[in-house]
Amino acid sequence: MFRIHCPHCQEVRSEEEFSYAGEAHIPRPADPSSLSDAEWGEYLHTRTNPRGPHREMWVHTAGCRRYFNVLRDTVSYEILAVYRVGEMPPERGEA
Amino acid sequence: MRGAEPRRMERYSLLGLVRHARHYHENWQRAWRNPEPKKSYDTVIVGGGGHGLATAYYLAKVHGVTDVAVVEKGWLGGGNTGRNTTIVRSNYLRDESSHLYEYSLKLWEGLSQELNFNVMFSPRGVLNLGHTLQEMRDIERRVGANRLNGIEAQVLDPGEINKLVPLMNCAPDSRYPVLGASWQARGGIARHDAVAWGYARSADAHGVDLLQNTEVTGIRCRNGVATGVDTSRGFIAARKVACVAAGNSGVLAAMAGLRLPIESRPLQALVSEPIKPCLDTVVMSNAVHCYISQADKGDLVIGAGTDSYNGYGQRGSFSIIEHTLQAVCELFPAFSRVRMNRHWGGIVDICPDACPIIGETPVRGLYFNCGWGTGGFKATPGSGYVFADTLAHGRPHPLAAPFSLDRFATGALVDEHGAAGVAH
Amino acid sequence: MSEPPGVVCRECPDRVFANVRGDSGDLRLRRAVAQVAGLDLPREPGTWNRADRSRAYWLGPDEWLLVVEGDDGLALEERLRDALDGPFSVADVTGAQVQLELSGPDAGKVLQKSSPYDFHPRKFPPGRCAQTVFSKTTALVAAREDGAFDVVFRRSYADYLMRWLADAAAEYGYRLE
Amino acid sequence: MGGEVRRLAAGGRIDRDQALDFVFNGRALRGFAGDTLASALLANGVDVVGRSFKYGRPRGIVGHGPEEPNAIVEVGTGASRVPNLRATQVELYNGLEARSAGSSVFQRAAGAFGRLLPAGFYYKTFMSSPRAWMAWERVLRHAAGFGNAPDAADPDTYDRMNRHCDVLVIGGGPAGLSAALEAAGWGARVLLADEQSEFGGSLLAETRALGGESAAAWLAGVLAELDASGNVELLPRSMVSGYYDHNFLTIVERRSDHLGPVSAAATRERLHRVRAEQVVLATGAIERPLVFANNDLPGVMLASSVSTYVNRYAVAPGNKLLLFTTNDHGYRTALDWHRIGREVVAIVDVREDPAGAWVESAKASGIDVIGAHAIIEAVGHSRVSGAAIAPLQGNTLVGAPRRLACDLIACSGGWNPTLHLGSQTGVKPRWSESAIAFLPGDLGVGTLCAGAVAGTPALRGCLEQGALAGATAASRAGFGSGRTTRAAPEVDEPPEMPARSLFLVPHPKPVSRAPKQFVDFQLDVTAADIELAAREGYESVEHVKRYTALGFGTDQGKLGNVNGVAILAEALGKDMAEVGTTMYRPSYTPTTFGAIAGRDVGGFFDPERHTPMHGWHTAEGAEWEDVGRWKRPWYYPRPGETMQQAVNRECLAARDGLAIMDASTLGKIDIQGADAAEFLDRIYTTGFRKLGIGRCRYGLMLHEDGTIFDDGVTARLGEDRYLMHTTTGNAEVVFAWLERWHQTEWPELSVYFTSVTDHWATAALVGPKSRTVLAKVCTDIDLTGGAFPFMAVREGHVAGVPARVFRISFSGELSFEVNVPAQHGRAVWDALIDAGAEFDITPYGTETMHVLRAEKGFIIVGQDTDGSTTPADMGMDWAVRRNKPFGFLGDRSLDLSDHLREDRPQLVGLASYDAKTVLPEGGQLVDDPERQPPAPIAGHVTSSYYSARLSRPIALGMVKRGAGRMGETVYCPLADGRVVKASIVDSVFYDPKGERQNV
Repeated sequence: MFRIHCPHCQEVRSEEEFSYAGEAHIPRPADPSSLSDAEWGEYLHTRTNPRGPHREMWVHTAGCRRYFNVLRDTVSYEILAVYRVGEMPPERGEA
Repeated sequence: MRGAEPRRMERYSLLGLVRHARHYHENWQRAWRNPEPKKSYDTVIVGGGGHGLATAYYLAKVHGVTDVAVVEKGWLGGGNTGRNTTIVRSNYLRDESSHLYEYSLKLWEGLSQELNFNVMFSPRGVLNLGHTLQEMRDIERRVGANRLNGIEAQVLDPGEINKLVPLMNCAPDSRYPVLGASWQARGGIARHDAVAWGYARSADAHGVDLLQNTEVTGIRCRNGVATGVDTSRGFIAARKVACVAAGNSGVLAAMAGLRLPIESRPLQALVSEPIKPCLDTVVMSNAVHCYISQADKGDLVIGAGTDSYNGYGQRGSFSIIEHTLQAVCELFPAFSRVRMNRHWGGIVDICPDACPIIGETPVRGLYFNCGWGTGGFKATPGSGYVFADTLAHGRPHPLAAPFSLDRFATGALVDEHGAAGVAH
Repeated sequence: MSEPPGVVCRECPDRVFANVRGDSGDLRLRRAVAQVAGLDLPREPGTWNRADRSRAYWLGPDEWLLVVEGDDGLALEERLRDALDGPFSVADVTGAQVQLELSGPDAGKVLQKSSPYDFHPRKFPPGRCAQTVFSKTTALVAAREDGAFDVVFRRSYADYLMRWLADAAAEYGYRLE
Repeated sequence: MGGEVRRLAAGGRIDRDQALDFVFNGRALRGFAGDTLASALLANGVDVVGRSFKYGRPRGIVGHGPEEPNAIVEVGTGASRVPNLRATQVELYNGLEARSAGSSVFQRAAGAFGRLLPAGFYYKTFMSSPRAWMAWERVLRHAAGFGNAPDAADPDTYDRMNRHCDVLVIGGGPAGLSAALEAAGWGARVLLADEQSEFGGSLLAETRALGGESAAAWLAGVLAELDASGNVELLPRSMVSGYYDHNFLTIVERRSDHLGPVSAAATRERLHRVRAEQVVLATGAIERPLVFANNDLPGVMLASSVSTYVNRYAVAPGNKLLLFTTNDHGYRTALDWHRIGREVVAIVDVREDPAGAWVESAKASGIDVIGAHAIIEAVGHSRVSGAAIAPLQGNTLVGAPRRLACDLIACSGGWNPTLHLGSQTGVKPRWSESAIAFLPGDLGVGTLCAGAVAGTPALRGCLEQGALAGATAASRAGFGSGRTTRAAPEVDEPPEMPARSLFLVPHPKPVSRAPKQFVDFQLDVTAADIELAAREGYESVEHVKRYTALGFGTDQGKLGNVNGVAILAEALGKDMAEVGTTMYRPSYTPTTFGAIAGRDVGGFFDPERHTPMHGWHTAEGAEWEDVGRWKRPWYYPRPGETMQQAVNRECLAARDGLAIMDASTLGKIDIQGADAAEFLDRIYTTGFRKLGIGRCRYGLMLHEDGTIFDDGVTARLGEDRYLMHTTTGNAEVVFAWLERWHQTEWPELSVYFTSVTDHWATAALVGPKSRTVLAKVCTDIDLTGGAFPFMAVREGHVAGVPARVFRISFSGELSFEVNVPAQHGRAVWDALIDAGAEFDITPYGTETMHVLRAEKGFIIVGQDTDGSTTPADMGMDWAVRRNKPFGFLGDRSLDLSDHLREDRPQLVGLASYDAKTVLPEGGQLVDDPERQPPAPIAGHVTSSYYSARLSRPIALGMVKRGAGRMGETVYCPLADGRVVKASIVDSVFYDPKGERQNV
């Protein structure tokens, strides 16, 4: 039962208010038609799925409805950083 | 491809129990050896859960490949094998999956005899409830497909369901009334630990080395070919490396420089205190989000959902438990006063189409059998069988072929979200 | 019953609601709202402002709920649209909302039964508002100067939530006005 | 046996003025307020409280709290029955009815065949044939289980409360109380929870003075102070059941069970969902029993439990006490026993040369202290009548046993800290050789441990450590300096002689042949079972747990686990730390399902969403369909009508006259901004750039993998404003989808979304008469076909209310969808009903909607499609514009090789040959009905109805290569063996040119 600091509401809120939105920093290819089936399949389906720090997106569903990024340890569940869409995580924990 | 000398496996029977009782049970044979790792094996199986042990067993038994090690970082059956809710069924929607799961179910039906280890497979029947008109269409479709695939199945109406499960709330005015169900009489439950132990004992007897407390720390490859694994007990060379480590597939893949279409998530389950028999079948409901059976010991065994996020913590969010028990109390109002003894989590590897990945990877000699999501237990025998065949012949077993990794490039996904359901 | 109820719930039917979206740094937007509704859009997350007959609740970094008493929803939308200039969005959402006022010594307990948000006066003093989980749906809750709470939720959930509140408050004594 | 034969004449915390009558196993008995069921049973001389699980052996009360393994009872009857309660935790009330948990004939018989039933026996037999197990299982199942589940719906209610605090103190014993005092003193919001009916923990049975006053007086003073503090909440009868991530904990408060059966208005239990900045674990410790032969005989108890019964409940559970101890702490029980004037047969101390203050006190009281000895076997039939003791050196017996007569054996094998909650967070306990105990591991900065749970044995130490933990926790939460502000009260505590460890008392016979030495009482796990498991290769502690069931009981091994681990370690030649413990899982003690479900059952299980016209539909007698959370009218049967008759009538009204449907549930999203068109172009397969203001267009939305996600009509309301319609079930998903792509991928696009689903009430007026009728209540819109063409939208007033009217149609008929703000929805609906009365306006529901759209071949996403369907499969290439500058979501996936496969299922119409049989929805189709399974599947029926307008059944289906198979025959095998023959036809059955909607 996570407690997540919403960078937009600037408050720590309970997990029930949020939804997980998958791995972060998977930009949509600029020109999908130039990709092979394999490359496109990789974009669609392949995920890093690390054991340890994971860069992921969450959305504050029941609150401000904003998406944002979280750096979270997938073993300890500790939240190492919260940062906005378009930003990169702080250096530590970058795998 | 010969491993350790096969040994005579002591035959378990009632008579044996009597004989051993005379000696105060002091002379039972070890269920398996605790060998030192050899420097190399023909095949190294990473993961000593049900699927890995079954793979080893069928490799040795069916294909004569006994120079095999099963490398397990903890104890045999300690992952999802020992954490699931033990439901066994084969009533999937798509041809590809129903063939695979039905093959598995057939193996279940003779497994105790095959292994001479009582896995307590109890075909007490599985109900999948429908609560909306669309669910009933889907049930009709799935049951029809099952029949055409030779899998006996039926659609039941609420009256018939109530006869099978008298404590279930089938009132038409409940929030999501039970409109009907699919019924697979041959489905049921089994004793999860026994499956791992039974396979382990027989695999060991065939000469397979079971290496517990041996953690794989690296997968070595040369020129795109797998050569062995680094472990906490040193390097073990292998001609083929087969990863069957649900919950850790992504981590293992990364060791070989691969990424998979898999996300690992916590899946929770819970049991009640043991109570006298009051539920004789397995009941599953997607819409109300509950699946429940009663173990032989009397505990209600209840599956909860997966968490929405990735996690390797073997624990999940309490909200999931809350929703699950709301569903249980809604479907079984009499269970409201029963008490939860324990809840726990496993880590499931989830594929985008809720179907497994079985086969060789772009690294030659490196095979994966993973992505069984929330429903791998039922597939244990079948999964081991087809994977062993795939490993032995270096080409996919026909039942495994649709589940190769390249389907994520071609788009040939085997969408089983409906039949796989919330979790099972 | 001589005992005063622990929770009093009052429906506030005479309100119109507009959802306003735009860049909170955009002066044109702020001026337009000030001109039409007579108040400043709150820029501080989780706060609300009020003027004579209107209130503005912060919903998100670029989103507000404007509530005006005794107005016409469509007319309010039109006036805002006329006053606004630049990238923005304004929509009459009067039909979508139900507003309640929860008061009484045990009002906070009923909120706490309904939501994982912390409504303790230390964390949620007058002037604060929060959109949060409320029972099995969501609501906007605001703390008022008089110790009562404004609660705004979607109309389609009204039947469910009114029953929920009455049930949650029953042990404290509940009155619906 | 008459009355309370074992109740002491004075003392205890019971209220002797309040006698309570209760019934146990049919016997009428009496106790006092303040008793637990266990203390009252002991007071009444009830020795045997149940039979053991596997061997059916008689069992008595061992403990006094949540550790009790034997006294498992069923309380209440019928729907109010509660199975599997521990008598030690059941507060006595007048009229309480309890029964021992059932033990079957089978179990009693099993006692005789015990030798045949070693650990794991069931894995080795019952498998002569695949059917054998099913037969055996039936027998074994009935032997298993303790109590019975209630047989009807729970009459009680449960509730849930979310709580936030700076410091949560778990455990109201000396350490916890001290922690709460300090934390509260610094101004922190404190929550103090204790599982018992009274705060005080061990102080409730404490005989020593604290700071010069009695323990009871000190306790009363502290509680008064906490109560008076404005920022402390006290939760008695509140068991902290789970400790989850980020300091989220669950507490189950028992609110009415101690009052007996009460009115349904009272909440039986409340689950507190607590978010704590800091947690202080002051959960104490549970005494460790000693494992010796026949140690399960009634009359063998924990020493601390004997003391508790004596001091707190004024019950002496026997006459002649033999104390068996490994440590000084146990001596207190002998002294307590001596104090009440009963005989202490001896103290059997396993230590070499017991000495020190405690030994001296015992000797001074005339108690015989026998050092370097152990009780190797309890003697007796249904109760202890004596014990065999033998001299012990290390772990070896060094002399002949001798018998001592006694009727009570109190055991103290040391203490097991109650570290379950800490372990639940995933932190492994660590073995401490000096404490001879597992202690909590490193729990991180949000958690502190104080008192016995941290291995602190002395009372003064617990008080001091508690205070420091309270101050530290407050400081970490932002309150105060972290220093304690008051001194702990003085306690007279002489120094103790070190304890020694003994986990399995040796017996002259080897473990395998000795009388049973029980480790886990509840599941009848013996030392021999553990050794057997190890011998057979089940060496991991988890294997042993699973093979023998050690710790699997409802007490989760609170008594047995550590001894079990030690016995395993010995068998494997490993040390304790290497073997480790199994993981403890929530719940600390079992938690009622209902308490976790809370009020979210029955009418609150899942919200029902209602449209503004809901009341009207109800009054009209609508049958309902659940669509997402919405309740939608399914059809409106008139008296005596079948569903088919009602639907036929509704369909014909829509085709030939006038019908009306509540379409308010459709998702509606208001989209504004200069880049709204560009955004829509990227989201939809369809193009929106060139859509004229006031016009509507059908849109198809795909997932990135190319499968169909949603569809609906989008209207252009202004230069930069659109209104998107989504399907009812997908409204919120689509809304989040739009935000996701805008916020995360295309923030540069100037566009905003507002959900207006709830704002608009929608009435679809359908049928040839709709224009005429609408004109009666809408005078400011020119409704003629020329001025207001098909697929257009106009604003005006309907029944005096500002309205948007769409000329869109999901029925294929002339149709106007009237949208008004929801607060006016009902009034406008009523006005339309009134206006239509002259044409017999007919309300219709979702079933008729489905028939009408199927006649037109319109699809329903999620019914005619599934998670694998692409636009091409649906023959909807017409809705896909492949040449947009940016492309659209899912575009690339349409070219994946599998999506171009020729044998994919494609949407077709299906007509049964006999023109009578309605194909079953979901029915499978084959090309060769004679083929035995496994037979290749040609496709399946997705939608199927009887069309009243066409006087024959119609159906849609997905058939492999279907588009190229027009006129061919497929077969639908039915469950009853019949086969329906159908031909593949065009999917549009009615008005293929669309002339009716376009008038």
